[in-house]
Amino acid sequence: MEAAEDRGESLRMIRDSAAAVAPREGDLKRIRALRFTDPGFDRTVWREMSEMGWPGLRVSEDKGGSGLGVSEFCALCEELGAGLVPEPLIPVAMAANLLPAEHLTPVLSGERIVIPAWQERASTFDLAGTTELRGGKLHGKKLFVPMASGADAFLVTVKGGLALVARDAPGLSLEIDRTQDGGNFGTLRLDGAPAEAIAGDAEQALDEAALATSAYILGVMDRAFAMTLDYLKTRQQFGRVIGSFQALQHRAADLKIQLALTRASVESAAATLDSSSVPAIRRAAVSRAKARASDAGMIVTRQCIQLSGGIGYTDEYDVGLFLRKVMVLSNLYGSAALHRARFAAVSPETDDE
Amino acid sequence: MEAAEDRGESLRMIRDSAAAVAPREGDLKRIRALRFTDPGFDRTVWREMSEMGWPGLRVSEDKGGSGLGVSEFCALCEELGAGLVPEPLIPVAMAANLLPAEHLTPVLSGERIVIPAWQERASTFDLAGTTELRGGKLHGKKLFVPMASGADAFLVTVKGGLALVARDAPGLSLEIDRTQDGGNFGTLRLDGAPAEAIAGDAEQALDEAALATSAYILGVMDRAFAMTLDYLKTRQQFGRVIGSFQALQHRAADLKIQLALTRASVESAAATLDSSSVPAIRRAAVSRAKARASDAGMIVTRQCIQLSGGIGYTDEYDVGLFLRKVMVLSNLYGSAALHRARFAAVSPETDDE
Amino acid sequence: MSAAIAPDYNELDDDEFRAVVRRFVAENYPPELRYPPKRLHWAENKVWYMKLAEKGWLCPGWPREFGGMGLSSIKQVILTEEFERYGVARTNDHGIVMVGPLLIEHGTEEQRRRFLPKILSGENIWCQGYSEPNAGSDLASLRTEAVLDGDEYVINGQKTWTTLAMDANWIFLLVRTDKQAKKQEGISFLLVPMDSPGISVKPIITLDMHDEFCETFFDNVRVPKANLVGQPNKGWTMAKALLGHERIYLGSPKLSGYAFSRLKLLAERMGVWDDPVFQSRYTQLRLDLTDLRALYQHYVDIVRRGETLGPDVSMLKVWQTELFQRITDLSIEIAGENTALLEPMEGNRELNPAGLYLQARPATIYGGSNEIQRNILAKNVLALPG
Amino acid sequence: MSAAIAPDYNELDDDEFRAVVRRFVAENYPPELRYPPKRLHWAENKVWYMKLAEKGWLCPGWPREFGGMGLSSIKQVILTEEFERYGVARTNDHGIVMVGPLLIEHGTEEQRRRFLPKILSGENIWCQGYSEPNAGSDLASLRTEAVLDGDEYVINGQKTWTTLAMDANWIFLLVRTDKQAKKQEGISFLLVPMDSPGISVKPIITLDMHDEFCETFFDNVRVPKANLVGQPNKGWTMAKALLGHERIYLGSPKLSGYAFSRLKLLAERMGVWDDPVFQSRYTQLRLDLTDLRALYQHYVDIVRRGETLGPDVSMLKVWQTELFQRITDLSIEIAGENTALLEPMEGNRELNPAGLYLQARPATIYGGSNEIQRNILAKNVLALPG
Repeated sequence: MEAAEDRGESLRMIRDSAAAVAPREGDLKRIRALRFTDPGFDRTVWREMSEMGWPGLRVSEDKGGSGLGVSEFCALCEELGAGLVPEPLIPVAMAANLLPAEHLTPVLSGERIVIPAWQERASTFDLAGTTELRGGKLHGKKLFVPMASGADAFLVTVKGGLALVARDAPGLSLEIDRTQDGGNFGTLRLDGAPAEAIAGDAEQALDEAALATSAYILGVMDRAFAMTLDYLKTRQQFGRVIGSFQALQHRAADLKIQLALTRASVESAAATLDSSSVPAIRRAAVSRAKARASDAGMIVTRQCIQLSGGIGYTDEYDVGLFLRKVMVLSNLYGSAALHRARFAAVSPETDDE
Repeated sequence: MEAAEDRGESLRMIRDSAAAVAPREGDLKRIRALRFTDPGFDRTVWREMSEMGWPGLRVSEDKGGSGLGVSEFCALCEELGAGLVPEPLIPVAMAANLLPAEHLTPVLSGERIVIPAWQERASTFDLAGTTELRGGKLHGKKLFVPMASGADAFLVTVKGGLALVARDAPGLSLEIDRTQDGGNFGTLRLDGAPAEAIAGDAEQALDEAALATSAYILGVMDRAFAMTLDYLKTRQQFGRVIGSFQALQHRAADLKIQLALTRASVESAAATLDSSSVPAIRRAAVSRAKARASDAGMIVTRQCIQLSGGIGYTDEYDVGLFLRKVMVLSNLYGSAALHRARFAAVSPETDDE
Repeated sequence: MSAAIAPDYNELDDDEFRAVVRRFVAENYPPELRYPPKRLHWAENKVWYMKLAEKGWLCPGWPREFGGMGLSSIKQVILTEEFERYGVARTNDHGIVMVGPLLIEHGTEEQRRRFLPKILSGENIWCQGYSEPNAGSDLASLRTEAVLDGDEYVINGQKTWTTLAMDANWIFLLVRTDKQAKKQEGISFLLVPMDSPGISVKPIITLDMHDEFCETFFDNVRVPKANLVGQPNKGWTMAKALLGHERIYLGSPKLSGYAFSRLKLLAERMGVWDDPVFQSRYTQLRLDLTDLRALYQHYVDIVRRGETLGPDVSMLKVWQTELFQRITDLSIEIAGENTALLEPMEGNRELNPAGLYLQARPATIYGGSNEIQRNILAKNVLALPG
Repeated sequence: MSAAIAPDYNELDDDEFRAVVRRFVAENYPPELRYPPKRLHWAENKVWYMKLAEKGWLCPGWPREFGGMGLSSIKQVILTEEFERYGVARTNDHGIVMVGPLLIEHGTEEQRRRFLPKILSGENIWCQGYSEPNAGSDLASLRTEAVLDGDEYVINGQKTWTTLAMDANWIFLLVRTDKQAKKQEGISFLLVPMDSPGISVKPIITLDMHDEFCETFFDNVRVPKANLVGQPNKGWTMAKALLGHERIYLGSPKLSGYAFSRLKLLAERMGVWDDPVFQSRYTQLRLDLTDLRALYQHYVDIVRRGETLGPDVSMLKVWQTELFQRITDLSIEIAGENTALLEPMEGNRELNPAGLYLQARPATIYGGSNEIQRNILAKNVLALPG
């Protein structure tokens, strides 16, 4: 019981610290200003986040990190989601989970931004690919690298392990596509770019990134819903506050249920990752949470647009920013459909179910 | 334009004539009294229906029928559905479509009830089976034969054609299961029962039965919805008529849309069967209508229960009879899922779509 | 006969207690009654009821001084979990979960002495007279009235959905004792023997052709004033508090889990197990159930900590009951023509898609319809106006 | 320039007329503008507009005496069908479909002479000033006011969602001219040049980053009394009648059909065509679209017969717009990570799942939100109270 209280306290502290960058009641001016810019986030803010130890939150203390749990990391990501924070914490933390100590210092301090590049086709959550490190040179192609335009280096998954390649390495070309949230995806072409082999397997780190993304989505939908509730309580039509219309009330109630289910799913998955080392159980928990968050995130933010009426369709009104963010994240690190299929595949049914 | 008006008049007449057996405003006492009895319908009423020419509605005039169109038959079945009429018009009309002239007279007059037996497994709309007529004797097994307990004979699909077998033929055994609507299904075991070969192919007749069943479901849901609307307009709670609650109003609006779509689908499919001889187009039209009616029928009658509250869950209140009827019919002559798959298979997409 | 007093199980650690419960259930619960598809009648569950009474396990939540087990919240949850896991049927438990707690809190010493031992012994089986045909979800609009005539109340009116009234020998009743007052304020709580002259009971046949519920009619039924619980006209608050426990119970994943296990069996029987479309929908339902369990656990933890449940627990009821229905929707789709059948398929009561579908219908209606639950969520949780 | 007068096409039989239209479109419509993903600006569709003007085809519904084609209902439907089949973009047509019919019915002789020819020639392009930021679906609560000052109205206020206002040189406006009257009864209809001093226009950037809509501000804008259409304070009825045509237009299967054809291309590109789960959902949407077409046809037949559409036509709008959205839901699911992209995939504007998804959002909001449509259905079709 005392341990549980300590845990609760630790989660509260993490959430509070997030307010420094993403206050729950803050406006979204900074977020709007960064949209569709290059690299789409603010390196000064990134350094502040790094000073608070966030990229290394999950890195063990002997490697210079904070050694906190997945639950803490998810609580933090949820808060960042509520603030639509664009700085690439989830990918960098994934890289930090994988990098050996000698590469970690500048990453944890925020000086060097290393982004993982693991994906070679759309709609996959599978690390298998054809990219190779041969004689110290990388050959291959990676897609959908998040916030790639701000990367100093990429941690590339290759056959048999990983490779670290500098962004300005010869033989590396990077093509940038803007994303709906104002950020970007990179397409990385590797034609003999010199890189350093890194031992390890990205699977667990990828799972954590997927779960952290679910937590981030939870924050996004939570804030979008809060904003929409405020609108329902103030907007008048036909001489009444529109939130007094029963049809809208019931829809709001259904969105609240989606939120509650997502929170239950994400938080219990985080607790599972913190307590179980059984691969199938861990994977099932992650897939379950990402499936729920991806679907519920779309349902909630889409309905927030509808409940906001015409103004919800303007770019000027903030609620659209939340929808666009979920549009970027719902299919990243695996879509709902993909994670449902993975859940079914990895999680054997027991009689207890 | 005149032809269209004539058609409209013919459809109106058919609907009016149905009122003799199933008046739209009539009560359901007769239907309740027949439930769970043997054979589950009334042969006197059946003879009245036959006198009005209903079993032979689709049989050409030279064979003693009325030679009317599929649209007329569907209009009639819709009215019967609205009255939950249990007499087996759809299966007998299917048999009449297939029987040669020499067997038709007693069938059209209502003296002899012939029910088709075509199905050998669950969830199929395929006539292929293993039942055979060898040396004048039938061997095989047929399932889900509707209202079988009232049949005088069965028209059995066999390899290469059909066979007519009397119910009391030696080697025929019939097992009866009660159905939710108060009727019954028969399981027919044929171990060398003597039968007469009938030339023909049941495919078109089966399609018509499926479409007629869709029309019957349309009538069922239409009446259930009308009954529920009345309830919404009279039932009081919290000092208000419950039909004034917006959440219920919106749900009622959605049910009305389901009804309108089903009507559009069924009526246009009937018109297609009356005007087109292209097999793929005819099949696509039938499958489309049955898919819609099966799904919408369940949606509407299920919601009628919910909207009726506690009383909707009692067997005493009529709305449950409508749900039970759709439970019997929605998967008969092919479920929604099965007909959707068939639609996709038979109906090539054109650029116009 | 008088019931046994159980030892204080709070002294066991949770795992030990779980093992004790598991063993007792396995050794004593009639195997043919596991996971019954319908609510059992007294004639069917009496044996098990009496076994619980003999063991002193009938009333886990009652304080030990009144003959209960006095279990902590955590231990009660464990007990329920183990019962549910084994498929133990609900008993005729209105005396246990409603009348007992009511009298312990609001009854007189005399009422406690008179009624509690007979609940513990199985001599008195209670039913609940709350709902009325014209009230529905608006319970407080009830019209059954009790007029004081000397030392007796004279009751006239009608109750409905009185669960297993035909099995009960007592009924606890909400009646209107002041017609002038605002609707919540003229209601009183009465205890009435079912063999009183003027009471008649008529079973309600439900869509699934079961007779679990009844209509109960009161025609000049007389009971002594001593049968009033609490103050006159103050029955509403007590009645609402008694329903409080329902709020988490209605959200328990038990029904959905039961329906889901039957869906699994049916899928095997119908040979759709390898159909990708089925698999996709099946997995979606499975995840809906898994997340329901996680959300339920959240509320169970609140109860375990001894905290009060807020109105947000209505979320559980909505999701649970609608999931239950969605599971049965898929069941009747894959069952094909078998959906038409009145009886279970092939005489196997575990393959009864139509029956289960119909049983799932009232879940969104009773215990406060889901429309009411959504009103509660909108107003009391989301603070929406009006 | 003055527009041509077309021959009387009502004399052709339907199939001949269809062939004539089809040929004209194929020969004259700019191929690069077929099925445009967004509403076109005047600079883009001017060429086509002028081709129609030259042919005398700009105003199919106007009587021939006013320079229209005077087409029968049936012929108008055929024209629309052929335009839609070819993917002809909607022009800046508010003068054609709104102002023209308004003036023909309610305008003075002088107003007709002044305004109609310039619509036919393309000289005047109109936009619509109905919506206001605080009115939304409650249009009649508009607050932009016009106060009579001598022979001029002085207009102050703000309109929103003024489609393509930046392309227009005239605006037709609903304004409040009597603040004391009940809300529908103090509204008047004014015609206002967009170059009037005091008018300013600010584009609204929408979620899909388009600038089709504007906010239009009025700061002491003066127009002569002669620009009032109909009687003062009687504008509401005219405005509602003008919106009448919208009711079937909003239910046209065009948008859903367009989205569905894009879904097909996307499915091929993403390689999900053979996935049974995709196929199942795809076929379901296809049937939803097919049945929408059948229902739409039912209403088109009513129009063809010259009968009046009832309020039940709201069903079309609800089903069409929600189907449109459901199609785009599936699109963004199968698009995987491409759903994140701001621009069309691979520079191919036909592969733009995110853009189409965002474009589908307002469909359930504009033209009377779907909540309003359901209110209409409940009250005016199902006769539910309250």
